[in-house]
Amino acid sequence: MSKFGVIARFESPESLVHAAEKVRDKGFTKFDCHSPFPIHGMDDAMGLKRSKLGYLIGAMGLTGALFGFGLQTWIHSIEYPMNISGKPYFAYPAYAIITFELMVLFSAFGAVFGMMFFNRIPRFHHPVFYSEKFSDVSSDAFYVSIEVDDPKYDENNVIDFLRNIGGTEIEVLSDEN
Amino acid sequence: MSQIEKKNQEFVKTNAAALDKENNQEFGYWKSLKDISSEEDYNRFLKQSEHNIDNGLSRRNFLSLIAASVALAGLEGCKKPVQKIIPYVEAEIGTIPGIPKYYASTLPFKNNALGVVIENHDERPVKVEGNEKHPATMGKSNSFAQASTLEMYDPDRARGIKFKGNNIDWSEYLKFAKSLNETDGKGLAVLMQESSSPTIKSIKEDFKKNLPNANWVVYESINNENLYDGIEKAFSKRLQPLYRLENAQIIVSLGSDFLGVDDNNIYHTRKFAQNRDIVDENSTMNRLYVAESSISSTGSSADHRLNVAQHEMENLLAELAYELKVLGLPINANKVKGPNNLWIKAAAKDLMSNEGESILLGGSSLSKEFHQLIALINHQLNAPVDYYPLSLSQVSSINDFKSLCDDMKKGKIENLIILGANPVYDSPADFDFAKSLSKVKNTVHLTNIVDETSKLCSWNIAMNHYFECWGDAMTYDGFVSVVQPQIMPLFDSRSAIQVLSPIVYSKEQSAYDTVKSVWKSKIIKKGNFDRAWDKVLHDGLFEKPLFNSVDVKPSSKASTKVLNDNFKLDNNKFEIIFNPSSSVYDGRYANNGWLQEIPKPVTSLTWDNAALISLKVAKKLNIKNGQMLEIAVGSKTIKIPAFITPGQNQKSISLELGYGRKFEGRIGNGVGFNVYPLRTSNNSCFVLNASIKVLNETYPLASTQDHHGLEEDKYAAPGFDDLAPKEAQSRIPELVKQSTLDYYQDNPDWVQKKVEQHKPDKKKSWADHSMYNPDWDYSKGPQWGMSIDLTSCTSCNACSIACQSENNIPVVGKEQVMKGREMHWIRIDNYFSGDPDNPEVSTQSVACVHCELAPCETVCPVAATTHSSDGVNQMTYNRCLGTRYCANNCPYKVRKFNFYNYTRDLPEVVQMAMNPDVSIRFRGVMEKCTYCYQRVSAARISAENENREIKDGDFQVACQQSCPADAIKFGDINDPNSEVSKAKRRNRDYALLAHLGTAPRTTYLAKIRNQNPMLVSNSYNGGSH
Amino acid sequence: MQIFPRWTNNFPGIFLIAVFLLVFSLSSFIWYYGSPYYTDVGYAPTQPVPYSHKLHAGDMGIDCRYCHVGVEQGYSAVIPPTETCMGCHTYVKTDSEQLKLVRESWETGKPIEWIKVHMLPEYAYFNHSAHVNSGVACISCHGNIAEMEVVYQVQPLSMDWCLDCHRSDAPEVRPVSEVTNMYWTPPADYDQFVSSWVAEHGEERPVGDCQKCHR
Amino acid sequence: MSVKSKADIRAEKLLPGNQDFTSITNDIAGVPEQKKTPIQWWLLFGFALSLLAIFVGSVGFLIWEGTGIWGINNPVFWGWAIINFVWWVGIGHAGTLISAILHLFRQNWRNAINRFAETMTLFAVICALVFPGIHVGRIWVAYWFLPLPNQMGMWPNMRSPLIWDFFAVFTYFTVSLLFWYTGLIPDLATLRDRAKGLKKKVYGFFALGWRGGNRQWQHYELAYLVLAGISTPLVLSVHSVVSSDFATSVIPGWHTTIFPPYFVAGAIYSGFGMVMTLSIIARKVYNLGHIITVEHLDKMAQIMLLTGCMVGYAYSMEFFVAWYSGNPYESFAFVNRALGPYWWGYWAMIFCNVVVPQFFWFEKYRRHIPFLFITSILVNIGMWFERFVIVVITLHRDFMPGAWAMYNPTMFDVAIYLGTFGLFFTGFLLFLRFLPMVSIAEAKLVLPESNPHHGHDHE
Repeated sequence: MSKFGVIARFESPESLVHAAEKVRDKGFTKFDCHSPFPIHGMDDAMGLKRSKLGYLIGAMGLTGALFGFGLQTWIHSIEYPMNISGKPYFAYPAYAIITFELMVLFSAFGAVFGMMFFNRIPRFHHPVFYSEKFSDVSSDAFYVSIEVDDPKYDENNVIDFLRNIGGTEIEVLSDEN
Repeated sequence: MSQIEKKNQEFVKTNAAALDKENNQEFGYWKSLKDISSEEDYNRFLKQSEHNIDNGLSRRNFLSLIAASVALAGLEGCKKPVQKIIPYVEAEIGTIPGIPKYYASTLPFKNNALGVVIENHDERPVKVEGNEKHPATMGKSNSFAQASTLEMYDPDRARGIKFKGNNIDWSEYLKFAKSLNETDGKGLAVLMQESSSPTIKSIKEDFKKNLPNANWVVYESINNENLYDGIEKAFSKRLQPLYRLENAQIIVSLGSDFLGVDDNNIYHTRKFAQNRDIVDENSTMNRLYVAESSISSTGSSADHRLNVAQHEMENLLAELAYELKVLGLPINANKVKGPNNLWIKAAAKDLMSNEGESILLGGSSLSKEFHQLIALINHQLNAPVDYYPLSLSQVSSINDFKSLCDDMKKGKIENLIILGANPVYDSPADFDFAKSLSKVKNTVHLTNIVDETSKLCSWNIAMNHYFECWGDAMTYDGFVSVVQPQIMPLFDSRSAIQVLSPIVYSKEQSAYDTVKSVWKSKIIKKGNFDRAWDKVLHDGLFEKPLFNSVDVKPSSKASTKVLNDNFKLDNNKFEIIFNPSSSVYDGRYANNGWLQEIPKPVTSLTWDNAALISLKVAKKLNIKNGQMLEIAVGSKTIKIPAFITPGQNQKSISLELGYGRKFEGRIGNGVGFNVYPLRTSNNSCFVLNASIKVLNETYPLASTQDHHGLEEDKYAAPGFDDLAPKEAQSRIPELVKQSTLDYYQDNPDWVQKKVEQHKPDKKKSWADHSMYNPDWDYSKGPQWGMSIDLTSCTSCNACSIACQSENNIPVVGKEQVMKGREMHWIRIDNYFSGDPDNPEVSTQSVACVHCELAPCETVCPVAATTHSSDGVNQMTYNRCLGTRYCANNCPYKVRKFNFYNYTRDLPEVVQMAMNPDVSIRFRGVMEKCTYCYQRVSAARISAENENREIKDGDFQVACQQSCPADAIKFGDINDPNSEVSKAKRRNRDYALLAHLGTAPRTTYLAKIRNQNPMLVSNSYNGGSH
Repeated sequence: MQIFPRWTNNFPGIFLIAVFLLVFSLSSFIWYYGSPYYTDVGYAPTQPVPYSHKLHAGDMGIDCRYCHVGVEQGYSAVIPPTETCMGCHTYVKTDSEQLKLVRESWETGKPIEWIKVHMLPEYAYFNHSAHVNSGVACISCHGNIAEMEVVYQVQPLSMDWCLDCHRSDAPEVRPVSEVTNMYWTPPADYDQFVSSWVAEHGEERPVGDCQKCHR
Repeated sequence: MSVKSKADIRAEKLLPGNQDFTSITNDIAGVPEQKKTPIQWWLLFGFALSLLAIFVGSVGFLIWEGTGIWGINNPVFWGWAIINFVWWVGIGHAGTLISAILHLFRQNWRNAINRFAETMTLFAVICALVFPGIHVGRIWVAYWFLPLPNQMGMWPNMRSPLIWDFFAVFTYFTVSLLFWYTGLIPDLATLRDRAKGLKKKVYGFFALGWRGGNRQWQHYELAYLVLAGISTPLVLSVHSVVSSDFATSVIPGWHTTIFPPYFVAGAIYSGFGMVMTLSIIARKVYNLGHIITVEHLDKMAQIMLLTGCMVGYAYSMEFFVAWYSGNPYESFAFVNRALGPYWWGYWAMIFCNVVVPQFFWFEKYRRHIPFLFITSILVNIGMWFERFVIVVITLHRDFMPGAWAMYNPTMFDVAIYLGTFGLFFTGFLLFLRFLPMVSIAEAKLVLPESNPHHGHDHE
């Protein structure tokens, strides 16, 4: 059975943020702060870099736009040119809307599935779910979790450290089976 | 000879007449004659007409097949069903399956002959066109001729021979007929409709010879007897007048609808229009004065229309006669005080100043004295009227008919043979024909459908359609043309000849033999008969007339006195006028869906007749459209819905004959209201002192046009009911550009000026106003276009039905028409303006105008409507998805949608009338005018196959070909010498709604009214906004 | 508490692969089995009379137009009447068992019901004469009939297939004199011929003119 | 400190009573967790189902018989089907708008109603999408709308506004769905953590194993923000595109450049009307007065006042331009709207869309619940008539008087319209029953405690 790490509960968003700062300053990298809602300023507190998601979305949007415009141009100028209302084959102003719509559609896919990809979800099975108390995190609980494979991880020190910075209900979780 | 062999011979001759329309006449019939004449030919002929039925059917189901194959969307569904090919057993000389053949024939109409050419697809006659060589049609046709195709394939037609309702063998009838031959003819009578057939005539002579005491009566409910009597009184000769309108500059019509439903209307319209063909401001045109009590096609095309009650028509003539006194008429005319002085003076002045080129026409519905006077005046005016002997044709005689009825009542008649007529329905009410008929022992009715008369007759014999039998007919001026069969009888029917011959000759003669022998003895007297006969079969008529016009000189001295004080109309009473119906005539076409659904000229009414009343009367008595009226004449009353019509005389109510039939016709049974009960022998045309009662029940009337410009908008916001009419009025000069001749001569370019008004950039053509330069270049190859001359169009509906016949347009029925879902590709708009009592009528036939920058095309999501390289706006039915967006975006609203599968319940026989070159549209599909692209393609391909350019006149589109006024020109607008280019170069040319920049290919020639400066009334000279 | 076992974490991967496979197989399935290449091509019904084009057109070298007389004038090439068969078979193979039906038809006057091989939808108005007279060979659409014991459909005859030729700059054409020749080989200057042909016939080729075929 | 922070004041308006994270969770999650379904729900659901049955029946008959069963004719080729389409799409606008635009502007008050609005959008758009599908003449080839390779070598005509329309509405639906689901993930996690047995598994499946870790929140928030960002132009584009169905035509009364903004305003207007109606019902049935507060309704009423005035401006502008253009066809088209045979339709529109919202100038009416309820319904009636005016009254009299005709709907027009309500409410009620109608996570953000710097306003 492989260990996962330690989790500790905190009282409020405020205390969680402060705890995060301390953990960060202690030099931990493989840790996370769990809360029922996104907490303003937490990224800095944890020292996270900006998300890369934006680039993905941008790329997807561009693809969509190009695809949309390309498709229409190909259909009417190359594949099957037809005289429709005596308009030219390459009636680009008419293509604007579908181009735009496909751009939006693709970037929406980019956003949602990109988010899932970066968050590694769906992930239905996770060690933290072994903890009964942890489930409050989706309602009113605030947790810090420090993982085993953090280079600075030393179980006892970690537990002490967490208790010192005000963590309660500290649990050591491992992936049992 | 056995019956079979005779039929077989008929076939041979039909084949003899096979001809490619253009050339190789020599080859055409000589060869075929030699090569084919054997039993097999006949059998094969039978077979073809059978198995080709299948060919006809399959075409129509195409879209439902798609539906099906999608329905079973499985992969197996994609596998097509097994199809069979059924070839001939023997090659048919000169026949390639799928290439239509054209045979000349004749449509006998009353005592006239309409020469036609019939288009046969695989031995299946599907389309009627006029025969260019024939003097009465000159290649043109009318709605009756066009619709006769559908009549042929009417599933309700009578079948076989019935005796007292039971099927019985033909031989039984032969026995009966021969038994009659034994007698001296006592108690035997033949009753038939008018006819000009020399064959029937000679049979009649033999009949008189062999059965001296027998009785032969001709009766037609709508006839010209008064006209003939009048002429007889005038010239002491019974003659048939023929009006040479092409030579008439001034035409004054007193109650004559010679352009509408009166006899010989094709001829009249054609000749009338010749003098209305205005090339430029220097051309002249004739002037038409019309005095009438209810507005007709003729009245609507008049330059000066006078609204007079029918019973005042004779006063009018008397006054006119007085004005014309100076001519030295053999008349003692004294001045009559009338309200219409100015009109009369003007007309009289014109008549006299154009002596030799002016003509006076009288409605057939008026008295013999009236016609006598007219004949004398015309003679004095030296008017272009030719008179021809009537002796060879058989015309209706009310007296003969009356005495027949009396004899029948007295039981003097034992055997009555009725050929075609339907007297129980349409004979004068006072004769009570049904009752007299019951007194007759044996009654034989030769009929095309089991009708009111058949039901009371012991023998019912199915009558041939003219597509099915041999016969002949003669024009007024003596040209005899032949009726030749296109197809074997579908319903085991017989021709009049076959019915009469056993009685007259006590043996059955084939129609073919009889006709041929008569021609041999009476018509083609000189030269090689066989050769001449074959030419007749080829041309459709014999080139030499039977007789020439006869000179006339006044025999009597007429008096206008007899005219004056005949009629008195009490207050609050009305005169009732009986008009033949432009749709069903006297009722004979009641079961013809095409004719029932065609909007009537002026009223746009379909599927019904109504009591036409004037706006003023409607206001006074507070009558709404469709409100039931009870019309009482003496003891007789009928109920009929009212229809408010501008131009209707306040003293008169017009009723259309031919409706309210009770017979075994699914289409026409019980449609409309029977007005014959009011019609008696002595006032068969109009009757005075009818009283009307307004009932408070209403009846739904299906009119295809809501807005003619004069009626109020009854659903509008309170107090604004004149908004829509005003707007409609203000648009008329915009849509139907029109002016008087004088104005046009002073401002020849007024039309062009108006067209320019709306152009953003005067220098550019409309097509150049596109947002960006199109990739399209219409300067190469043939570019199709159309021009419609509003000056000569008389809104006769021929084009609309020709289109229906050529393009398989479905009949949708009254309910659908009321919903506004009629399918006619050609819509004829009628607009009224000016005085409601005597409005100016502007008619305009609108079909798809084939815009070069078509609004409909760009909005179709699936590219089902696109533009062809030859400039046609094309509707691809099998790609159509049915979003109806194109129709919404069509400024002309000429696209028609199949809201239901209108052809679903079409009987198989009717499907035989369908043109195999055009798809039958399934439900959910948009359709519209295609410029008859099937004809374009056929012409183009044959041109390509012959490695030549397609040239003007290679083909005509259906509407153009039928148009008796020749108002429609179609062709290649890139060819500067084509008819259409010439028309479009005229300075009257304008495009409908040009300001939208749709650049239509169909353009119109502005309407010019040749009005007499003495009484100019035209409200638009150059029009408003 | 834990709801799902660990393996469920592979779900996303499994799901993606499944979706990909499904979409791919489905589309390729429809693409192939739905297309005329599968539904129509190769359709070779057995005819009431076992007529061999190989024998007549191939070995004996009878010209197509001897029987199919309409091909140069009408939209239909025309299936020959029994008369045409009897023209020879009154003298040749007069007692052949296979020709029984033909003789019957001739005697009774009852037509032979052949089964249609090349079926176009009824809303497609194909015209043989237009093609034959401008140098489109029989073989281009019907394949090498001269070597078919039983005639079968060679080309898909789908609209797209029509357009392939109508849209191409090098359509399959040849001198009109050679249209019925099944073994014609293009001459050296074929390219010039084609280009001149296109220059001449360019306008007659309905690419966007829907109603030239559908009306 | 003596003075309350802004956050506190706002919080007390939007979340009265002493709320904390736990209570919010319990209140909102409590609804779908109810053991016993409230009787009102069953009543409404039964009603909705019966309407749905009508819908299925009449659409079946439509497909069997053809569009002839409707009142459409020549010249009025589009009738109720298109009216309803535009109407439903319009209603579908509020959802995404509330979520997206107000999210971008950080309007926290939206958090109480956005879930609601988004859901309403989804079902409204589904109802809308039904009509383009069924109104075509040959429904079995409706797939020709899609650019799919086929053996005909045929493609859609990309110049046609209907195709734009199809792409726009389809995109709008997809994006709204994604947006809605993304917002739902944390709440599903909440329900998962509170549920038992099978429910737990189901919620768990859809929660995708959400753990609420900030490393997840980081990407999540960005994704959500971007979705909001792209949805904003999208929502504005959709009705502009719908309006182009009319605006790109040549028919007087349709051929108008004002249509796009005017349609969008109208859409938002009717959308808010519908949200108002629904939320008033929901807060009554589930007594959530303390979460969907009068303050929310007031704010919505203000937006309705704004959009209502914009619409009114558009109406008057149309008339002005029609007169000013000097184009007789154009002028008559509008005169005919107001005074022609369908004048009642026009004035009904004016009353509901322009007169009624004027009451919202006064706070008294903005906070008077029954009044709001009636008004919100009137507004949507008015908006339906607006589309009636545009589609029917314009078409029935265009250029050629010879082709003018009247239009009368049939019972099937009515049945199918009512039927879509069945479709709509069935879906919506199921949502109310099984999903949190207010975003739990976001509702908490309204609490001052949610802000880690809470109480340090000077910072």
